[in-house]
Formats: sequence, C-alpha cells, structure tokens
Amino acid sequence: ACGSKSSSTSSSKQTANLTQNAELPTMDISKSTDVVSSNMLNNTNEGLYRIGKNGSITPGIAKATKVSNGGKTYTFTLRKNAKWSNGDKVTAHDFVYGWQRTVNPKTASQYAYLYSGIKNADQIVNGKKAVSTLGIKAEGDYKLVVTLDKPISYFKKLMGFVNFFPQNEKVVKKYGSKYGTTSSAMVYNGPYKMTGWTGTNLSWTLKKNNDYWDKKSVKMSSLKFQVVKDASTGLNLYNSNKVDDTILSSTQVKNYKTNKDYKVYKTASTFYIEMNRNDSNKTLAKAFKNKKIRQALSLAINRKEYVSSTLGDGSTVAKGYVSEDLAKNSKTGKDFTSDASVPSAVEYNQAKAKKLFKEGLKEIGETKLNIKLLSDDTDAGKKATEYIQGSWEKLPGLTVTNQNVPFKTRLSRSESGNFDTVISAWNADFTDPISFLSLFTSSNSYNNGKYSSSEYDSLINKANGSDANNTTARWNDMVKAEKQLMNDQGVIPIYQQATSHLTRTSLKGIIYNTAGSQYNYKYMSVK
Amino acid sequence: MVENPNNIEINPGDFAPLDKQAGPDKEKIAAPSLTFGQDVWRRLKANKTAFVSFIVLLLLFLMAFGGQALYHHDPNAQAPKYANLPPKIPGVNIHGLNGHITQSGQDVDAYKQAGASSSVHYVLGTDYLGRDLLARIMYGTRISLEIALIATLIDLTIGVGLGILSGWKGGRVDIFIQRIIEILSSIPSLVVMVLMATAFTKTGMASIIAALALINWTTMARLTRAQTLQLKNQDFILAARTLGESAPKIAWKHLLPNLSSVIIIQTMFTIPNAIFFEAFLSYIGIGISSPQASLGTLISDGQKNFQFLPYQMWYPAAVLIILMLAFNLLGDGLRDAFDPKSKR
Amino acid sequence: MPDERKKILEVHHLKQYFNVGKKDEVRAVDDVSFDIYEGETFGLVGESGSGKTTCGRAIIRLYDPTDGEIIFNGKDISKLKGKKEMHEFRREMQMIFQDPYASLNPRMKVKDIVAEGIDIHGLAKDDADRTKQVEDLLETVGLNKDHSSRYPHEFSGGQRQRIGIARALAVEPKFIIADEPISALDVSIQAQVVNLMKELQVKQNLTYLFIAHDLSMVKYISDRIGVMHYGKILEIGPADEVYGHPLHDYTKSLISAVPVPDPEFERNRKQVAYDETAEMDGKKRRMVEIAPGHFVRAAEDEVAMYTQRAVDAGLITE
Amino acid sequence: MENPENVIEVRNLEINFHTYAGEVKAIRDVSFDLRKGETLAIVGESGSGKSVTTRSLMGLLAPNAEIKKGSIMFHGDDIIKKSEKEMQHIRGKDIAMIFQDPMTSLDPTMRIGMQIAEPLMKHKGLKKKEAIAQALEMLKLVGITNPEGRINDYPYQFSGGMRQRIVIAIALVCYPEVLIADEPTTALDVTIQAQILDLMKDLQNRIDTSIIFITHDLGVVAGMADRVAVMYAGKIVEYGTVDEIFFNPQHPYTWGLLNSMPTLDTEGGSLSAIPGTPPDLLDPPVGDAFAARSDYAMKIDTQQEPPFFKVSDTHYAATWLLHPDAPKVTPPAEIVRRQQKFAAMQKPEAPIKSDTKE
Amino acid sequence: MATATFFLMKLMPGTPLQNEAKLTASEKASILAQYGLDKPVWLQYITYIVGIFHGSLGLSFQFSDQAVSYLIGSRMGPSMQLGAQALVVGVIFGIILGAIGAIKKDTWADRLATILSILGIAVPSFVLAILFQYYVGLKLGWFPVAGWSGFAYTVLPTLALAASPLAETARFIRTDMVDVLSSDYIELAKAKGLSKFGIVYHHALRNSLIPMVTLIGPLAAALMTGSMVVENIFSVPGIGEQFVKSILVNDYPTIMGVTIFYSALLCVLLLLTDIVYGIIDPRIRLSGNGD
Ligand SMILES: Nc1ncnc2c1ncn2[C@@H]1O[C@H](COP(=O)(O)OP(=O)(O)OP(=O)(O)O)[C@@H](O)[C@H]1O
Ligand SMILES: Nc1ncnc2c1ncn2[C@@H]1O[C@H](COP(=O)(O)OP(=O)(O)OP(=O)(O)O)[C@@H](O)[C@H]1O
Ligand SMILES: [Mg+2]
Ligand SMILES: [Mg+2]
Repeated sequence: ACGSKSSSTSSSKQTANLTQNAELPTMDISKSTDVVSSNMLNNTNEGLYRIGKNGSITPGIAKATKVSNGGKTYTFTLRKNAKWSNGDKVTAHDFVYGWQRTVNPKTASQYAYLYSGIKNADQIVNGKKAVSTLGIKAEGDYKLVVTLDKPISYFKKLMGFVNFFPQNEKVVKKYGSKYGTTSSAMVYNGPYKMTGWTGTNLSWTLKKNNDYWDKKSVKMSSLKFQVVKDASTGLNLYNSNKVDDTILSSTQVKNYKTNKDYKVYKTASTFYIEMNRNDSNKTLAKAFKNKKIRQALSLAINRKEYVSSTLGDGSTVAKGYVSEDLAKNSKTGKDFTSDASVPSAVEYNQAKAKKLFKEGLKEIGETKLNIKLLSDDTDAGKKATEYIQGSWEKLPGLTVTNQNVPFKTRLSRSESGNFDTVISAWNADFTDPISFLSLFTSSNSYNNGKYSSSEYDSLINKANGSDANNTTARWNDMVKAEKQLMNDQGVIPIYQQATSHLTRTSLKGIIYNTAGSQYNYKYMSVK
Repeated sequence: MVENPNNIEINPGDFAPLDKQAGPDKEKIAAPSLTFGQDVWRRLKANKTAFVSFIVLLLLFLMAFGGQALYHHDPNAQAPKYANLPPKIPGVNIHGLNGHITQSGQDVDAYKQAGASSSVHYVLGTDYLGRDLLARIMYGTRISLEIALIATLIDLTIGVGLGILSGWKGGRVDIFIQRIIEILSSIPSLVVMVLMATAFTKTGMASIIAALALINWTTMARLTRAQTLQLKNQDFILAARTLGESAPKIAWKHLLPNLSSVIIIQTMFTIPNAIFFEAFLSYIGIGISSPQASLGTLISDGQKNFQFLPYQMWYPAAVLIILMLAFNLLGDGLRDAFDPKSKR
Repeated sequence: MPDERKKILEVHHLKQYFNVGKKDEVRAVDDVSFDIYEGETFGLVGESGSGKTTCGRAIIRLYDPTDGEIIFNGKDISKLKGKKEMHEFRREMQMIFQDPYASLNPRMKVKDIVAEGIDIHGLAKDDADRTKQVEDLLETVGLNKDHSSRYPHEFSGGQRQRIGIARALAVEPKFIIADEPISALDVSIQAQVVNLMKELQVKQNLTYLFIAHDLSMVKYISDRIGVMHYGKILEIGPADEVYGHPLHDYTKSLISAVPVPDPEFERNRKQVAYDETAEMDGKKRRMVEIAPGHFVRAAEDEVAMYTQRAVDAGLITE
Repeated sequence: MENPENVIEVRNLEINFHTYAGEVKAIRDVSFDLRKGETLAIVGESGSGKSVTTRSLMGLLAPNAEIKKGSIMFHGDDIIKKSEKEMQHIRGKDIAMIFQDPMTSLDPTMRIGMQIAEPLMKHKGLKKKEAIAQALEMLKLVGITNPEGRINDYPYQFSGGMRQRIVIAIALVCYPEVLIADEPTTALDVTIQAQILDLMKDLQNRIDTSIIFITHDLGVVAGMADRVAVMYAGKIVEYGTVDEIFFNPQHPYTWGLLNSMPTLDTEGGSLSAIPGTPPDLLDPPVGDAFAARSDYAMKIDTQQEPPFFKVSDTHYAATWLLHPDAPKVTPPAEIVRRQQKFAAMQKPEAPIKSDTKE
Repeated sequence: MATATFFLMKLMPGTPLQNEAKLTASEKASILAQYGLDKPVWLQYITYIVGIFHGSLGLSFQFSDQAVSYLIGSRMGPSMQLGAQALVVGVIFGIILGAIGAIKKDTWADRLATILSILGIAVPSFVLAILFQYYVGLKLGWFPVAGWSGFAYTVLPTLALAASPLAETARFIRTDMVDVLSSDYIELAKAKGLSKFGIVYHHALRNSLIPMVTLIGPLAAALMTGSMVVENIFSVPGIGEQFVKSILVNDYPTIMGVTIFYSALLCVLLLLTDIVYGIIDPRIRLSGNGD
C-alpha cells in the first residue's frame, strides 16, 4: 500500500534507508568493539588504508608505504589533501595521538590487544611503560614511522581496522568524556559524516562528507539508519518500503530464499564444540582424550540438516575450524578452507559414529557416558544445544544434559574449565587465518578444551616468527596447522555463521568483508 | 374485599380451637438446608459464563496433566527433517489444516516438500526442530500451570499469613508489614521479576516461581489485611474472644473460613497473572530454558515466524488466551457467587 | 436497702479513650462509675455514640481500659494477669451482641457455634456429651435439635439471637452483658428474646448489664437504669424512679421523646428540649446520691436543685 | 375512582419474586386507599411486604419482581401500565419517597443544594440558579440552621438527623401529592426521631400531601397516623383509623403486636411475645398465615383464608374470629384494657360492639 | 529499594566488557578499574548511593561513556508520550466499556463488554503488538509499521499498549458501578424521577470515577511492563525497549538506573494520585482523613 511513497528507490535521490539490529553504543574510535560502531566508524572515518573488495587493501590516508628492517619498520607517507570535517588537516600527529590514546590504559580500550606486536604496546597496555614509548613517530606532518617488535604479516590489513584510525586531539580534548557519545561530539575524516545521533537514540544519518579527500567517489548523499531489533518488524518495514535492507530470521529466509533481493553475508565466525580434556569428571576427561570418541561425536552431527532445517538463516556447514572467505591463497586464489580441507572432520556418518563411539568406549573401559553440553541462552545457543543433544543421544550409551546460561556465564565457565562440552564461537578480528589458529596453541588462555599438540604449536610459532615475511611458507604452515587440528578432531566445527539480508537490488556498490570493518559504503550508489 | 362473606362455606367444627401440637410448626424453616459451599456452587452453576469457564479450565487441566496418556508423543522428540511443518489432520482439506502452507506467495504441500510419507501428520504441526507442536503445547501448558500454581500457592501462604498477622495485630507489626508491601509495590512488578530472574544465574522454573511469589503476595496480603480488619471487629469474632478463644485458633476457625472467598477469588486472578508474567519473561528471553517449554516460550518462538507459520503462534497463544479468559471469567463468576449482596 | 445485696461488679472511674495522644482522640467512656448487684438487671441507655458499647466491651475486657477499676467478684479484672486468670474470667462473664447477623460466624454450623465455649473450656466429657449439651441449650432458648446442623443464614433474626444466647449460656456464666440484644429485631420477636432473658435470669441466677436505647424496653427489663451521654453517666437509679421521675434534664428529654403506642397519649405528648451545652460549662461534676440509690451527676451548686426536684417528685421527704 | 377523596387506590395487588428457590409470594392480594391529606401508616413485621407494596407505587420494583395481578390507580390511571418514561414524570413530582437510612441515601459526591435542586430542574424545568434558590427555601423549611452557609456542603458534613432533613427536603421540593416514607426514622435516635416526626407533621400541614408511612414501631404509628394498615405475610390483615387499631384491634396479630410492646404502664411480667417466626413466603401456609403463631387459631384457619370482616365503616379485619359462628374469645388483658378505653372514648355516640358484623 | 537492586545486581554475571572473549586478565583488570569495579562491594555501594543523591546513576556498560541518567533522560520522551496516550485512550474507552457493562448488567452487552475487557488482559501485549503491526500496519497500511517520527508512528504502539489499561479500567468501573448502582442514593435518584442517563451521568459515574483515580498507579506500572515489548516491536526509542536490551547484555548500571527511575516515577504517580484523590473526593477533602 505504501509503494508509491517509497522514498529511497528513486535513483535521482541517492539516499537509502538501512537497518542495524543493535544500538550504536559509541563513536569513540578507541572504544568501539561492536559491529555497529565499527561499521559507522569505517564509513565516517578513514585510516591509513581502507579495506576493499575481498579484503583487498585500497588507498586511505597513506599515499605511499615503505617496509624495512625485515618487516619491522613501516614508513607511511600521508596525503596532504586529507581533512577533518571541522576543516583541520589530517596529519601524522593525529595517528600518533590516536594510537597512543588507544593503548593508554586510562582509556581502557578493549581492542588495545590488537596493538600487540607494535613496539612496547603490550607493556604500555599493562601499565609498565609510558604511552610515549609506543613504536609510532610522526616525522613532520605527513610522515609516519611505525616500529614493530616482530614482523606482522597482516599489518597492512590491520591499518584498515577502525581502532587504528587517526584521532583529532583537539576535538578529543574539547569534548572530554563526551567525545564520541553523540554525532556532534565527534569529528570525521571519512566518506560520510554522521548526524542525528543523540548517543542513545535508534536512528541517525550518514551524510556525504564534503571535506573527504576522495569525495568524488562518494555517490550517496545520505544513508539513513534505523535500529530494528525484531526481525519481523524489519521485514514488515522492508515490505512497506520503509527500509531498503533488513536482516532475515531463519523462517523468513525460507520464504525469501528465491527472492531477487535475497543476499547472504558470511561472517568470519565459526561455531564449534570444545571438549574438556581437563574435565573434573575423570571419566569424561579420559573420554575426551580419546580420538575415536571425539570423532564419533563429530560424525554424529548432521550439520547440513541443522544448518538448513533448524538454523536456516543462511549459515553454512563449517568447512573446518577456520572460516571460509576469510583468506585466499595469494598464488592460486584458492580459499584457505579448500587448501586445508579435512572432510572427515566435518562429515556426517551415523553408522561410523556409532562404531567409533563403541570402540572408543571400549578403549577407555566404559559403557556409558553422561555429558553436559554448555551454551549460552541466546536463540542460536538454545537451538544448537537442543539439536546436538538430539543427535548425540542417538549414540548408544550417551546421555546429554543441556545447560543454557547467560553469555557471560558461559564465558567464565569455559575459561575456568567448568564444563564437559561447550559450544563456542570465534570471530576473526582481521582477515587472516592466524586470527583463528593462534587460539589452540597449548598455552593460549582461550584454549578452553586444553587441546595440546606440540606439532601444532610449532607450526603456529613458525607462522608468527620465522616465516612471517614469507607469504607462501607462512600459508603452508597455517594450512598444516589447520589440518593437524582437524585430523586430531581437536574441536568439532559445526557451522559458519552468516546473516541473510533482503537488500534492494537497486543498491549497488556495497563492499562486504567477513571480518574486520565489514561494511564499506564508500562506493555505494542507487540505480 | 369481602364485606359479607356469606358465600364462604363453613363446615361444622371449623371453629374448634386448633390443636397446637398438630398445627403448623412455628419455627419451621422452609428453604432446603444448603451449606455455604453448596450455595456458592448453585450460584456458580446459574452463572453460565463462569460455569463454562470452569468446565473449560477443567478440560485444560486434564489436557495439561493427563493429555500425555492419550496423546503419546514426546514433546522433546526431534525430527529436524520435519521442522516447521504446518498442521495436518488426515481427511481434512481446509487450508491451514491440510499440511499446505503459503510459501513465497505460493501454496505448497509442506509435507511433500519435506519428503514426508503420507502417514506422517502432525495435528498442530511442528516447530523448528520438528517437534510435535500439540505435544509441546500440552507440555507447555503443564509447565505454565505448574509455575502458576506453585507460585500462587507460595504467595497464598505468605500473603494470607502476613495479611492476617498485619490486620490482626495492628500497631507496629502492621506498620512494618505495610512498609514492606509499600516498598515492594512501588517497584514495577515486572522489574522485580526481571531482576530476580537475572540475578539467578540459571533461569528456570525455580527462579521464575521465586520471582513470581515475591511479587504477587503483596496483593493477597493487602486484601486479606483489609478483610481481616473488617472481620476483626465483627461480633462473632468478639464473641469468640469473650469465650476465651486464642488468637491462632480464631484465625484458623473464624478468620480463614470467612476469608476464603476473598482468597479463592484472588487466586483466580493470581494464577492467570502468573501465567502471563511467565509468558512475558519468556518473551523477553529470560524465561524457562529449553528443552522445557512453557506457553510463553512457545508463543515467543512462534511469534518470530508469525508471518509464515502463523499456526506456531496462534495455537499456543489461543491456549494462553483461553486460560486467561477462563480464569478471569471464573474469578468474576465466583466473586458474584460469593457476594452476599447477590443472594438469591 | 441495696447495700445488703452482694455487689457482683463495681466500676470505678472507668475511662476508655481511643487513639490516645492523636489528633482524633475519642473519649468514648470518660470517668464512669456504677455498681451492679448480683441477680439484678442493670440497664444502660443513651443515644447513639454515647459510649454504651464501649463501656460494655471494656468491662468484658475486649478493650484495655485507659484508666479506672473494674472489680468483678472481688477481683480487679482490669489488672488480670496471665492466661489462666483470664480464662477463668471468660467463663464467668459473657456477652450477647446486637446484630444477630454479624454475631454468628456464617461459615459454622449452629452446633459448632453453640459448642464453641464448651470446646474452649473443655466442658464436655465426650462427643455425645457435647451434642447433648448443645441440644439442651438449643431447647433452653426455644429451638429444636434439628436446627443444630444448619447454618446461621437460614434462621430469622430472632432465632439467631437465641442462638447467640445459647452460645453465651454454654459456659454457664454468672454475668451477661447484653449489648442492644433486641434493637435489630422485630417488635414481636423482641418480646420473645426479652422474655427468654428474664426467664433465664431467674433459672440460672444471672446478672445482666442490659444496653439499649429503647427506653421503654429497658425500663421494663431493668431493676436499675444508668443514663449515658457523651461518655458519662448522668443519672443512675431504680428503673421506675428514673423513668417516672427523672431528675436530670437529659433524662427528662430522652424520656419525653419516646413514642408510646397510644394515639391519645401521643396526641398530647410534649417533647422536652435539652440544652447539652449545660454539661460543658467546665464545672467539676460527680455522682451525687440525691435520693436513696438515685444518683445524679452534678456540680456542687446543682445538688440543691436536684434535691428540690426529688422532693417535688416525692422521692424523698425534706 | 370509587372515591374522589382517594389519591391512590390499590386493588388486589399480587407481586411475586422469581428466585432460585422458587416464587416468593411477597404481596398476596393487597388492597388499600390513600386519601387526600391523610397519613396512612403501614405496620408489620420485617418481610411482611411493606416496602414492596410501596415500591410498586413508585414503579421501582427489583428486576426479578413480577406483578401478577391487581391495579394501582393514581388519579384514575393505572401506574402498573405506565412506561418507564411516564413513571419518571410521576416520580419525585407527584409521588416522592424517603428511604430508611439517611447516612447512605445522599450522593456523597454531590453538594446537597444540587441534590435538592435536581428534581426541580427535572420536573419544573427550572434553571440551575432558580432551582438552587428554591432548594435554599426548602432547606429553611426543613429546619437546617444557616442554610445559606450549608447549601454547598457535602453530605458527610451533616449529622444523621440533618441528613434525614435533607432527604425530606429532596422529597418535598416539588410539593408531591403523595409522600412515601419507608421507615424514615428507624436509624435515628429517639430524640432526633421525635424532631423528624414533628417536622413531617408540620410540613404535611403546610403543603398538604398524603403520606404513606412505613414503620414497625407502633409508638411512631400512634403519633403519626390517621389510618393504619397492619400487614402480615404479604397481606393486609387489619386496617382502620388509628384509634380503632390501637384501642379496638380485632386481629390476633394486632393483639400480639400491641401486647408485646411495653408501655409506660406495663408492669413487669406482663409482656407477652408472639411465639415463633413469620412464615416463609416461598411457601405461604394455607388459610390464615398467622394461625401457626396464634393462640386463638381455629381449625378453619388452617383451611380457609379469612375474608375481611367489617368492624366499622372504616375498620376491617381479616380473621375468622369475627365470623358470627366463631366462638367468643377473650383477648389478652392488655387488649381488653385498651378496648375498655375505646369504649369510654366512644361513649358520646352509640357504642359499637367490636365483635358484631353487619 | 536502590539497595535491593544494587545487591541483586551484584549477583549477576555482568561486566562492562563487550569483548570479554578476547581480553587477557590484566587487560580486563584495568578496564574494570575504569568502572570502579575493582573496589570492594561495600565501597561500590556507598559510591553508588552517594551518586544517586547527586543525580548520578553511573555509566552505562553498553554505551561507553554514556551516563545512565542521560540515557534515561533521552529515552524518556517517547515512553512518556506513549504511556500517556495509552493511558488516556485506555481509561476513556475502559470507562465507556465498564459503564456499559454495569448499566446493562447481565445482558448480552454486558457480556460482550466483559469479554472484550478480559481479552485486553488475556492477550499478551506482545501478541497484540505483532498482530497490529502485521495486519493494521502492513496489510492495511493505515499506520507506519515501526519507527518513531511523528504522531502517526505512535498510533499502533499506543493501541497495543492501551489494551491492558482499557481492560483494567473497564473491569474496575464495572464492579464499582454495579455497587454504586445498587446503593441507596441511586435509589433516591430514581425516586426523584431522573432518567437512566441522568442517574448514570450525574450520580453513578462520578462516584465510580473518583476511586478510579487510585487505579492510575497500578495502571502506569502495568504500562511500564507493556512498554518493554511494545517499544521493542515497534522500534520506539523508549526506556522499556532499552531496559530489555540492558538485561540481555547485562548492562547493570542501566538496569539499576532504569529500575530506580521506574520506582521513582511510580512513587511520584502514587503520591500524585493520592493528592488528586484527596482533592476530588469531597469526603476526604475537608476532613483531612477519610474514614
Ligand atoms: N475502636 C474505636 N476507635 C475509635 N473510636 C471509637 C472506637 N469504638 C468506638 N469509638 C467511638 O466511641 C464513641 C462511643 O461509641 P459506642 O459504640 O460505645 O457508642 P454506643 O453508645 O454504643 O452507640 P450506639 O448506640 O450507636 O451503639 C463513638 O463516638 C465512637 O465513634
Ligand atoms: N428482590 C427481591 N427478590 C426476592 N425476594 C424479595 C425481593 N425483595 C423483597 N423480597 C421479599 O419480599 C418480602 C417482602 O419484603 P419487604 O422488603 O417488602 O419487607 P418489609 O416489610 O419492608 O420488611 P422490613 O421491615 O425488613 O423493611 C420479603 O420476604 C423479602 O424477602
Ligand atoms: Mg453500641
Ligand atoms: Mg422495608
């Protein structure tokens, strides 16, 4: 009925109405942790680089980059025409200030750990060294020198991440604790600037930033955002032409899969089951150390059925532990997951599962197991536990008790090892497999299930150390590590998360990445 | 008006004095003897709405607590293959009951789509894990009722106890209890419940029941207190006191029976209230945890798919609404039935 | 003459205030003194709110008196200590209530209502004895045993009042306070209850404190009458004297207002007005025995006037 | 109209109530007249049908009531046949009513001036201001001191007696032809009662209304009534002038009533009660309803309903004792005393023997 | 009240860490110090209580650097507007429905009114909101589906919210009016010859409406409950919506703040209704204390 009133699809206007499914909690670059703020910051601000299609690195404030000292020193030359929306020039000092602010323990940035590897960053974060000792220097207004403790192969990609964006000291000081709490207590150097955000409201607008150095590439005059938490509401809004994009829930997906507006956005986020090898229940600890039992538990899960009939939100069967579409082999262009594929680790074979389970039980001298399955009490968590419980209980001798607890309880329980099995999820912070793989080294504190393999450890060490500057060798190290983990069935991957959207086909040029700053609207347009 | 009653036939002996013993009983009570309960029952039966509600409630209770005996389906048995199948009753060919569903604007046979053989049919369809919705509704109704009944029982005990104490003792005890009630009722009940439910790290029946009981007793206490204050000065209570009856005995023998109507009526409103709040908590995501189900979780699961699988919301919602209606109407009816003013 | 008889109850300067110290303090009974002799009926009359009920309830210890002494059978019951003494006292003094509808628990059977006192004081040997006692009591008050398993609402007002009397009699009290036992009843039924009470008084040697505002009935049943007004007793005397020759102006006014079932009398009735401000002049007043056994609440300077009235009425000879 | 003097003529009225237990035959063949300017008192036990009778005159019976039979003629029109709308024009204007409890019969949230003015605005079409002015006059008339200062007060600010005066003011403000007072003083103290009764008499003289006065206090009847109707179990059992009823009663129930009331002269021991309780109207007894409680009951009383026997032109009683064949009985002593007094009063004229009939 | 909330909150597994899964222990510690959560609980408590008296409710966990008081302040408007509108709509129609029920007692009109009013209680507000949104908003297209920019946007949430006050009011008025209608002064009004309408309008309604004032408090409390889901479904930037979110993300300074705000609001409302009741009920206006 409202079709005629449609405000957005007319091509002359170059505006669009988009939705977000959560509030915007902050616009403070140092404090952004969530998807919404990182999307908004990524489109209203710009760092040394901007992440483009397929995770590619496209120009940002840096005009030229020089890597030296075995990959430990980066010298960036900044473009002179970059300006803040208040008219100030964007200078190297803004980067120095921004970075120092983020690692400063007083700022309490929750992403300061990403700076790890930059000289002195870890010590500064832990309050052991002065902020000024951070390995970043401004040489004049337009030259920036960054010193690393050790080579970081994905360092350039990090520069596209919002926490590494420059910050205007004058503005930060001016607003003090109010900085980034409303759209006006903020300054922008990116393609758009934000208006209409009071800090707590549910709608705001991104307007084209006329001070942006590359403003000629920006086609959209404004992007209106509205927070819609309820999926049905979102769909209703979409169908009444009030918005041009909405996230679909699983049943909605079923009904809109064939729609021309339907799109799936994969996330670099894998859901997997960890088994506690240090379980206080000795029988279970023994069981989880038994590979056959681990494999049986994996084989018993029909991931395809789960993803399609139960979850149904566009998520896909996990190809392995590292998620798909995260990184590509620079030579062959093949996805990491296909290079490192171990099909048996994610396959469904009930007969085999039963057989292995029986053998496994025999090996550890048990006839019955009673496992608790821990997860959070979110919708996804509940669905997963219910489904897996159903699948596992088909294995003779296995009973499963579900424990759905609040998210934070789940975290603290998995960290303290107070669980039998837990459904965990990991999101990559940046588009490199190492973001996943470093988790399961023996000493990592997020290795909740205490997977331990010296081979795996040394492969990861190599990737981070000796092979850091050798793209191919590093790639091969990581592939091997993933294969090792999967062959051991160290964890049981279930699915890779995705979100399904309805997006008007008239919206063009939205760049999406599975990790990091996911949405880039710089080149967006309405046709 | 007869002035000269000659037309009346008089028989000899008519004017003989009447034998008192044989004559009519002058202390006779003509109406049949009805106990209070019988009287209420009679008046309840006369109130058609309330009586129908009573029967409906009876049926719902039977379904919830005895339904499994007739309908042997495990409410937790999953058949993911058959997830989200619409209702199908063999032999019925009405859209919505024949296993067909409108998908992307087209009418499709969901059972065929799921590859179900012709013998597969779910009377009220299935949910996202292919669980039988009818079984789950029966199960959910039971859980909802259990929560409501236990919570109500608890606040009955607390509320009536404290209400009587407060009203009977008066003075400082009364003031103290009144303060507590005031404080508790100055916090919106849902907020308290939410706080309680979240404070218990594990949400589940116990925490919901505790939360419900904590909140609802205040109403009960207020009502019983007011009633006790009234009764306290009634002559029959004074009479018991002049006879030397002890306070606890008076409470038990005189107050409680006379409070019973208030209590029963209030219970009729507390139970649906509890059911409702449980549903509400489930809706905002802090209710009963899976695989347990309550009407609230069922509705809240169902509403997510309302546009495409409306039956998933409608059926549990219908049960909830009928429950609420029945309890409320019965409560209204009982109030009328108990009301001495509506005697006869 | 009256002094030879035994005083069963002596009330000295009884005060019963409500909400003491608060803004809405009520002095319901304010310095009331009177005696009641064994076997007599003492009538208490006065207009609504004058404190009759409060007085009765204070005596039977439903209230804790604010001040004063209540001596019953030689014991000061305003200072009763302990459960046991109280328990004993509860057997000796009983009460009949005004409202026959409110005084019986609607949820109890008649037999349980009547037996309540029997149960509390353990007066029945066994169940059969209890039943027998209840049936006897019902018969005493003119009801039959078929009525014992019915509920109060099935009875008429007069019948209910008789059940109330049976309940009071169950513990074999010596003293009964009857708080307007007939004012809610029909005229014809009133007589039934009054007759029953008189009959019982003789048979069981009861003493009554009979509260009412119906003067003609009080006069009929009472040996002596006290007239209350604003929490104070203004006049006490033998029933005939108070009724026939009232000394206090208030009593006069009260009596002149009583309608009499005699059209001729009514046609000639003159109502005497009473100026109640006369009571409030702040003078100190006390009960003065104007004629033998006839007291009036008077200030010192009023005694002469009352004495003169008594002389005029022929109550005393100067 | 049989008699132009009559304002209201009730004939053979029968009213039943439908209840769960059956039909309550509340009014069983009641007939009476109300004459212009007189006060007719209806006395009788609780539940004898006094209120129901009078409420039927107002058309204000409970919804479960059914008028089985009879007519109520008001100026030649049958009230029973009138519609609700028509009745609204009669109520408050031609026939007004006072209720028993002054504490609850005033609207607690409305100023009393307005409450008095309401009928004027409704029936006389007066503007609010005029109506209030008249209400003020009325307040003066019923003896409220400082009426100007109190006309804007709310009911709770008045004592019970004052409130009853206000209720009377409301009833009389339109100068109705008939005033029905249903136990107007039962809830009041004797002194206040005396004042209210005086007021009513006074007002009756001034505005010349007929009053139907309901009470069960025979003392009040003696003071107020011109004529008296005695009701028992839904029937009028005796009616006559006030002197006839009090000094020459014929029905054993009237005897019982008079006998059970102590008077100033009653000596101890001579009070005699009517035994038993009134019959349940769910199942009225055959014959004379009073028979079960009467000491003078005869066999015929349990078989046939007694018709009205004429005692004098104004005095009728429904008891078989008046039948010529009935044995002579001696009424209770008190009644004999009253009858003697009556005889003395009648001396100047020819004595009418009480037990004769035409 | 604040105390109870505070200690209840302490039982909750809530920290301001959004990114907890990826932080090391020492990083967490330094962030907690920012929020003063490293101090002993009693000290936190004192700080909190002192803060309340200075009008401060602490900082939100969810919105970094956002004062809870600001959050509440900026979200109050829409909630208040919806609440007020729903109250007005609910109460007015509730009175009408209740009065019809009472006047036409035991007729089909009464039954219909009763069922309607009980439905208002029986149908959970979230179900109602969804139905409204889908059928009235989307299918009929009469009002915007969701959002908050202008009066048209308030219509559906107001209606969804109004159901419960409507129902409560209707039931209250009906019961009360049935009582009033059987009272002596209504008898007297009938005896005055007033028409049915006159009786209801001049006497019954006024006497039933006065006690109605005391219902406002509970109604408002019920509205707060309803607003939580209704605002969520209609994407209204109100407090209720925020409260639910805060619960789900364990943002306990906000939960506490909103709780305190709600309670304060309710207290003020109760106080206000008490005062108003005193003013409009002549029985207690002058005597100071009613009986
Ligand atoms: N519990 C109480 N608290 C406060 N005031 C009281 C209480 N009981 C009685 N009163 C007041 O004390 C006064 C005397 O009351 P009481 O009931 O004794 O009068 P009464 O003579 O029995 O009147 P009635 O004839 O109406 O029964 C009245 O003003 C009454 O309001
Ligand atoms: N609405 C009703 N439904 C059933 N029975 C009724 C109803 N109204 C009156 N009655 C019965 O009708 C009979 C006469 O009642 P009525 O009120 O006229 O008595 P009354 O003489 O006025 O008594 P009282 O002196 O108590 O006022 C009683 O038996 C009563 O129970
Ligand atoms: Mg009294
Ligand atoms: Mg009556």
